[in-house]
Amino acid sequence: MSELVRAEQLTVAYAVQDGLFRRRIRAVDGVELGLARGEILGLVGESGCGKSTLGRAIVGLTLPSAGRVLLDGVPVPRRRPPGMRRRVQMIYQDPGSSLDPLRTVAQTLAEPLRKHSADQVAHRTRELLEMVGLGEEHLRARPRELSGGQRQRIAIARALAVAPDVLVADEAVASLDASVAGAVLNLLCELRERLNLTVLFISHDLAVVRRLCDRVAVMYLGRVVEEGPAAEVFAHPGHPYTRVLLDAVPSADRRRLGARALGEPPSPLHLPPGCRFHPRCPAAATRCGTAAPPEVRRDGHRVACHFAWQAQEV
Amino acid sequence: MTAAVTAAPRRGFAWIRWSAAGLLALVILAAVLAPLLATADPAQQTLDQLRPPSAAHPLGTDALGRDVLSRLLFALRTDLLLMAFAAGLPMLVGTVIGAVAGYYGGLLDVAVRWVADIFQALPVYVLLIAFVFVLGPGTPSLLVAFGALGWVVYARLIRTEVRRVRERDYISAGYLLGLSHTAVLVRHVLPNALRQSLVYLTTDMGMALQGIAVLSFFGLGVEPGTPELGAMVSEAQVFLRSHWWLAAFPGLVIVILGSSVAALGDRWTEREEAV
Amino acid sequence: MSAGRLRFVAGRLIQVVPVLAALLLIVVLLQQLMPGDPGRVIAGPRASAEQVAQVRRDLGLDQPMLVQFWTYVTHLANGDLGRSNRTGIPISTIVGDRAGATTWLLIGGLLVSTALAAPAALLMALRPRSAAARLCARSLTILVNCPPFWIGLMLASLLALRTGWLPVGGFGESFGERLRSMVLPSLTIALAAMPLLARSGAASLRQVLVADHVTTARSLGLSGWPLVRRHLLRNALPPAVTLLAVQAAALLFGAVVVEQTFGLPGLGAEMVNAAGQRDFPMVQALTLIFGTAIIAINLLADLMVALLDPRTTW
Amino acid sequence: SDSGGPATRGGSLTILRAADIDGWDPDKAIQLATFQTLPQVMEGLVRPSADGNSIQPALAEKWKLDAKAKTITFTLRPGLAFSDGRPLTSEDAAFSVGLWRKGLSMGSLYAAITGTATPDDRTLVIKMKKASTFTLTWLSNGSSVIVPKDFGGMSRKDFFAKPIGAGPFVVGSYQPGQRLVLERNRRYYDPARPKLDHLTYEVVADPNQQMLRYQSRQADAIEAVPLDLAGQIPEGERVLVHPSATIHGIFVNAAKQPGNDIHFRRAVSLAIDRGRYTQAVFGGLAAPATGGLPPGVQGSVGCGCTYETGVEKAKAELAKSSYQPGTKVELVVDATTPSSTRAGETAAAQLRAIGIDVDLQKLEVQVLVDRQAKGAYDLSLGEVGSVSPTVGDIFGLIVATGGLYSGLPMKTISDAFDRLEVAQTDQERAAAVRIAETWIHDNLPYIPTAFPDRLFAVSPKVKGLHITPFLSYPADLLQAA
Amino acid sequence: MTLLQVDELRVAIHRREKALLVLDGVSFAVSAGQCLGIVGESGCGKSLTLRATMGLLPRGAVRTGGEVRAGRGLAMVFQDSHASLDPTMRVGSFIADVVRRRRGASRAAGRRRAVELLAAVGVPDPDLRSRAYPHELSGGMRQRVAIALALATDPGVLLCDEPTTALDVTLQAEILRLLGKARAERGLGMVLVSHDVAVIRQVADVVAVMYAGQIIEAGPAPEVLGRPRHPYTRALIEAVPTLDGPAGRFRPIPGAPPDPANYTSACRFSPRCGHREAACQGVVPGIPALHARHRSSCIHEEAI
Ligand SMILES: Nc1ncnc2c1ncn2[C@@H]1O[C@H](COP(=O)(O)OP(=O)(O)OP(=O)(O)O)[C@@H](O)[C@H]1O
Ligand SMILES: Nc1ncnc2c1ncn2[C@@H]1O[C@H](COP(=O)(O)OP(=O)(O)OP(=O)(O)O)[C@@H](O)[C@H]1O
Ligand SMILES: [Mg+2]
Ligand SMILES: [Mg+2]
Repeated sequence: MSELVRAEQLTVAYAVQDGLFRRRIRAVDGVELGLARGEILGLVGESGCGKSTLGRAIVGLTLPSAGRVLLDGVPVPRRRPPGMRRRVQMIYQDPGSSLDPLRTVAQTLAEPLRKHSADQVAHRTRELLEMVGLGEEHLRARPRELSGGQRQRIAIARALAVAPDVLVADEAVASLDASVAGAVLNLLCELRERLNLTVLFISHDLAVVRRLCDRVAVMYLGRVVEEGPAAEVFAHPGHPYTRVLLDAVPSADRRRLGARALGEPPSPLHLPPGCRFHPRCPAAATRCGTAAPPEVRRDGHRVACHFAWQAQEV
Repeated sequence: MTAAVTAAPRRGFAWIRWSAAGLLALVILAAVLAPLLATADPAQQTLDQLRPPSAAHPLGTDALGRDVLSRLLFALRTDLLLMAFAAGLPMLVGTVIGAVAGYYGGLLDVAVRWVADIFQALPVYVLLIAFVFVLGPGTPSLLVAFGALGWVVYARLIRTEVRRVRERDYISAGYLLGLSHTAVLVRHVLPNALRQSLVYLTTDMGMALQGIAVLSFFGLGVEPGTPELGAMVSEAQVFLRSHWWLAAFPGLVIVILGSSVAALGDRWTEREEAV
Repeated sequence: MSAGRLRFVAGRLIQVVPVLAALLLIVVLLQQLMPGDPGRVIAGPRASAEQVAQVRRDLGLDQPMLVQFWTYVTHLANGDLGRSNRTGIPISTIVGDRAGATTWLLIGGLLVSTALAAPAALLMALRPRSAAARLCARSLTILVNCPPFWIGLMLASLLALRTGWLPVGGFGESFGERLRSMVLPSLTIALAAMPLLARSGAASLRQVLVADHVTTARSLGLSGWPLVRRHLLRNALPPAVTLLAVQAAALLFGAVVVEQTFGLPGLGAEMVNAAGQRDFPMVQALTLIFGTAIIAINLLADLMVALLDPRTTW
Repeated sequence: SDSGGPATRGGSLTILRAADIDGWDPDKAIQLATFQTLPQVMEGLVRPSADGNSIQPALAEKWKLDAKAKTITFTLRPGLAFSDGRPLTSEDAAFSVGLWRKGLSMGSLYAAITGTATPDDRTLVIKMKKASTFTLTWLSNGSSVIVPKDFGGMSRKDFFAKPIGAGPFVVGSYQPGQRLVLERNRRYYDPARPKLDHLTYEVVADPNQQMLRYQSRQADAIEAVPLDLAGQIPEGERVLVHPSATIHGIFVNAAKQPGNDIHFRRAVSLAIDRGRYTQAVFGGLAAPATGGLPPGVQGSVGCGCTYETGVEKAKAELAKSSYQPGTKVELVVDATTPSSTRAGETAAAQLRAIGIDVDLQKLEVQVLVDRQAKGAYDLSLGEVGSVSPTVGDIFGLIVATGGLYSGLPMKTISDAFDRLEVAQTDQERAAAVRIAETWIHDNLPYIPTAFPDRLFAVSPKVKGLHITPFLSYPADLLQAA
Repeated sequence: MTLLQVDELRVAIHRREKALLVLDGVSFAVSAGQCLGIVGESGCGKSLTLRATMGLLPRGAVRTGGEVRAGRGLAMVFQDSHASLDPTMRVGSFIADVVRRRRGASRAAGRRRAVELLAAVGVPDPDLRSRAYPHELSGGMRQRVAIALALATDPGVLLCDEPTTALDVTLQAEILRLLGKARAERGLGMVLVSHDVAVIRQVADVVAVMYAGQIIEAGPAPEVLGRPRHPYTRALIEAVPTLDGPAGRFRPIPGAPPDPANYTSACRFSPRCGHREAACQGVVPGIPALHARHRSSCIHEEAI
């Protein structure tokens, strides 16, 4: 299967203030990730682990400090020309800030179509609205007159206006009500089928990811620690971190809450040696504190752990 | 408490705002129609000096026997223009500088921030006086002084706003849709970053009017003979006790003009707060 | 003190250097730009061109600008502000003589404007919808647009002259007389300056009042003076301090006008006089003094804010 | 006011003035206040009479002008002393004369003096290159002040920071730009003077503030009130100085286009309707100019010619001149007073009426003077006034400033000045003045427009005020009722 | 023992010179050690209910009726811990202040108690952290401090407004565990507001489902969430995906909740309801979450 987008040893560093000094932290650190055409890949992980940074690097909003992004196997230049930018679009978390508050829906949707004639624009605008399940009556509305779900639909329509190959959805439904979120997610599924879209779906809601995605990648402190088919990962998580995440999700069956206190993730300024997860890992051994974990693969499922699939429930 | 009780005061003072807008419209209209409305040539000197208001001269005549009403009407033109330029010029300069610095960031931004910090720390008002003294009285120096010193506030406001707006997702969305950075700045960032400085502009215009009046008070205002409100007040000062109307009417117009522009700004701010 | 705050204090202190340098440069440039010949001012209208040239040489005005700048700075470093062109009296003497009136005026103005603004701000912050508050706000809009010299003129001719209660101008000799002669000027300067103070005061107070942490504190049973002192004032103080600094700067400008209208022998009036008479060293020195005063006020305010607000960082 | 009434002693008065003295160094004197005040502390050899028409004894009790020997011999009063008690001798006087002559600014006015001799302690002989009567009169002027020899051992700067003299008053306290308090000099030669114990001058620049203070009786008099304010002063408290020693006119730069063309200057002169101008600008408190020298100075005889007015004639003259219609002609006025601005506007309106494209500009006084001195102007509106009781004073100024900054050759006037200086009779003087007047009328180095009056506001409390046409007054005669 | 009883709470807000009744007869009770969970879509009035109970209504909102009876004190934990802590105060001093206010304790005792409380809510290095400013703490840490602050008043009932919505799953689990522990150890009553059915299911004993300013279904948690008797509750449960639920499409509730301006006395859910019929247009009041009995305001209650 040929990959449409691929992040190759992608690293993104930020300069941050550490006391009186400035230091660089690697928010994304040598990530290797590929998306095949037409698939939805879920990206999960704790807050601050670098999900958004990775997403923004893939669409080209953040410049990588090392590594590269490939589109159709071709590396993209650091500064992407407009045509290449259009191929990868993004959907954002905050519906309140994803639309220009001064522009009507019609103006927002017409913006990417500026090269077309007026007739074409009108036609295409209506088509897009219909595609995201909204009616023409919304054309003259401004963002503040729309609900969160409606805004998110408009944002999706705007992204679709340039007929992209890839969508990166960064917590696209996190701030929506479960019910409204469901509708937007249904729309995403539909569009994927209709337009054969490729979607990188960033979320911290594991339940949603399980339902929506074909494959899942789990990030921890700038690294992908586990990646594989969604069903596989949820059924047989290979990395202790994944298991901890799954345990923490409130579930209908268990009135018991997830196993143990995890504590705070370490600051990216003071990364632990060896496996980055080992200070919090319930199954850590001495080796974990000294050596970086190897990547263990098992039919399309990879795990970066010294004890992949070995550490039993603790 | 019922809705009516809490709602009442709101309606009670709406008339002030409307009258402010109405007055402003009236003032602008009067300025535009000055040549038609004026009953006399505002520059025509006669020996009918310092006459009290009468049918022929509704607001009397000044020390050179000129018709005060006609001068007042023409002064509105001068002052509206001066106000617009004295506040608009700094806004233009400040907006461009602030927007570019805020959006592109980098060294330029650092430089602008330093310069702005320095300007901010300098005694603007004192320098304003010093500047006009240096450049000599007259409209061009007024505008240069206001422009040279006033841009900083706008640059700061715009820079902060641009940096805030820049973080908004629709900005990066615009970029991803293929717009160039300049296009994004002009089409999306600026329109959304202008509000604060527009509100400030309304205050600034009043302050410019005051500044001009004060400089006139020191004899540093517009070219002599030009009908201008501040100059009219300052010329009439010496007659205050015997011919109070000479200073009163232009003074009143200054207050009305400044307040009604500012009231519009207040309206914006209040609407903002109400959200 | 935290690293962020230390950085702020250090940065802010360092920043004063270029600001002062810029001020000095402007002050020296001012003289270069000013029309009118200091040589002529000193030599008098009957002097011949050669005599004027001689005076210029004596004053070092024929030197290159950088040399003049350096001379000025070195003299300044020795506390020498030069002598007045017109009277030959050392400027420091004149400044010492006149600083009194200005100081009185500023203190009086600050006190009166605070006294006037505080109730207005409280009213507008606590009962923003009341008729009184609205009336107050509108009156402030009108007041802020009244030319200050006009206010002064009105106060002097309507209040002082009619009643004879207060002197219409001048700066009395004894303490009591001075106090009396300060009433009207302070009131004028305060009236002109207080609308801004009242408005921004109300705005920042309103912000603090509705701040969530105040609600929290109240929900936890804190009330009365402890609530006001520990939570309201602490948070309202930083903006208030900044505001007062801005106010002091505005008052300094007002002083120039008010001293002139009330015939107060202060620095502002001297500045106008000196400028009108082309007394260059005097104008330079006064610009420098006003500038330094404002820079110092702002610096103090910023440092105080840093002390009050732990979040301050460079 | 009147000098009658019971002679009172003691008391104090407060007088307001718009500008402070230019310091105590007589060579720096520009402001009227300086000429008025300096001799109150450092009295000169002679002083003007109260009506300003002659000179009177001061430190010198008598003098003799020897036309042949070209000397003036002064005899000092016996027992003179400076206010610090040091005796005042002819040596001090001789030192002072030397000081005046060396003055950068005023030195030219003492140019006739070649040297001094002090045969004894009370005799000072001033030697001249010609028998100058002007010089004698000029010595009554406020800048001819007597100071201790070698400044009593101090530097010039230090001495003039705290001056010592033999005048009726001593400096009680002086805050430059604010207040000058004069106190009775207990060592003054005339024990009957001064009448006052204290005389306070307050500097108040703003005319409104002046009026307010006067009306609230915080002050007893205002020196030289702007004429605009006449209406604000109660009828009985206005003291008009009429005629005054001031001339108000349009100064022309005759060294460049278009002022270098006599037709242009004539056109300007013809354009000014002097009757209307005085009415508009001074509210009638002025006389239309009838000559180039003010009437209020001793020896002024008028022109005998007329300064005509006529729009048509003016236009005809303008047509004859090299002035190109549409060319901007700059008219500069003093920025700081509304009345000078108003005068500018009136003049500009009248000049525009004949087709001169006037561009009115405001400048601060000092910049104006600088531009004039450098010849960087077209037209300028201004006033000059005499400071001593002789027409030669203005003559001197006209010569020194090249015809009030016109740049024209001053040969004729200079010669007339020389004749005036040595003239011994009134006829000779009148003849010299008439030569100058005629030359000014014909050549128009400047265009005289008005002889403005001067106005003092004087409360009934003030007695014994006699103002000369050149606005000085003997402060030692002032009384407080 | 009933620690908190709220009867017929009514709250109006003023919008464009009109008063809108956004809470309409909300009643509930909480007894010691019990947790009442309130779920509902955004904007249905959950936060207002808690704020009205605390007496901390925002500007523009007015309580127009109802009664609140609290046995021991009430304390509240807000959703946004960043905004709810005083930025200019060290967290320890804030807690100590509250302690001293409550108990009249000495300064030192207040401090000690603050450190104890921080330790109790699982803040590592409580001594050190008590001297930190809020902005120096992470989100999870701040939420713990907020809870410690609430516990400092020694309340009978803790009102928690979406205390975990801003947090990660792992942190959410810890905070919920912490709240459970506090409840068990201190016999605290608790009201927990959330729009996440799963969270409520996990911790609540009694559940109240809110819709458009009314409680429309209430009862013991397993019953309400296991066998819902209101179409809205059922739809809500189905709309929220769970880890172990069926895969496939999401099932959102069609339509949107009404704006307070359009609240009627009829069943407010009926426009979105699959079981709608003419009878739904009759007056349907909200029901109280007072008893352990399972009740629903739906007229088809039994049929569903
Ligand atoms: N502009 C920036 N400057 C400096 N550091 C940054 C910046 N943006 C993010 N970071 C840091 O990079 C790391 C990763 O941030 P990122 O936003 O990618 O995380 P995330 O996984 O998306 O988290 P969340 O779930 O909270 O959105 C964090 O430690 C964050 O503090
Ligand atoms: N300060 C306010 N001014 C005006 N309307 C308000 C205010 N606070 C809340 N409302 C309105 O009251 C209703 C209930 O709001 P509330 O905050 O209680 O909802 P919620 O259930 O907590 O929602 P969410 O899940 O989004 O927090 C909403 O319709 C809201 O628009
Ligand atoms: Mg993110
Ligand atoms: Mg809420």
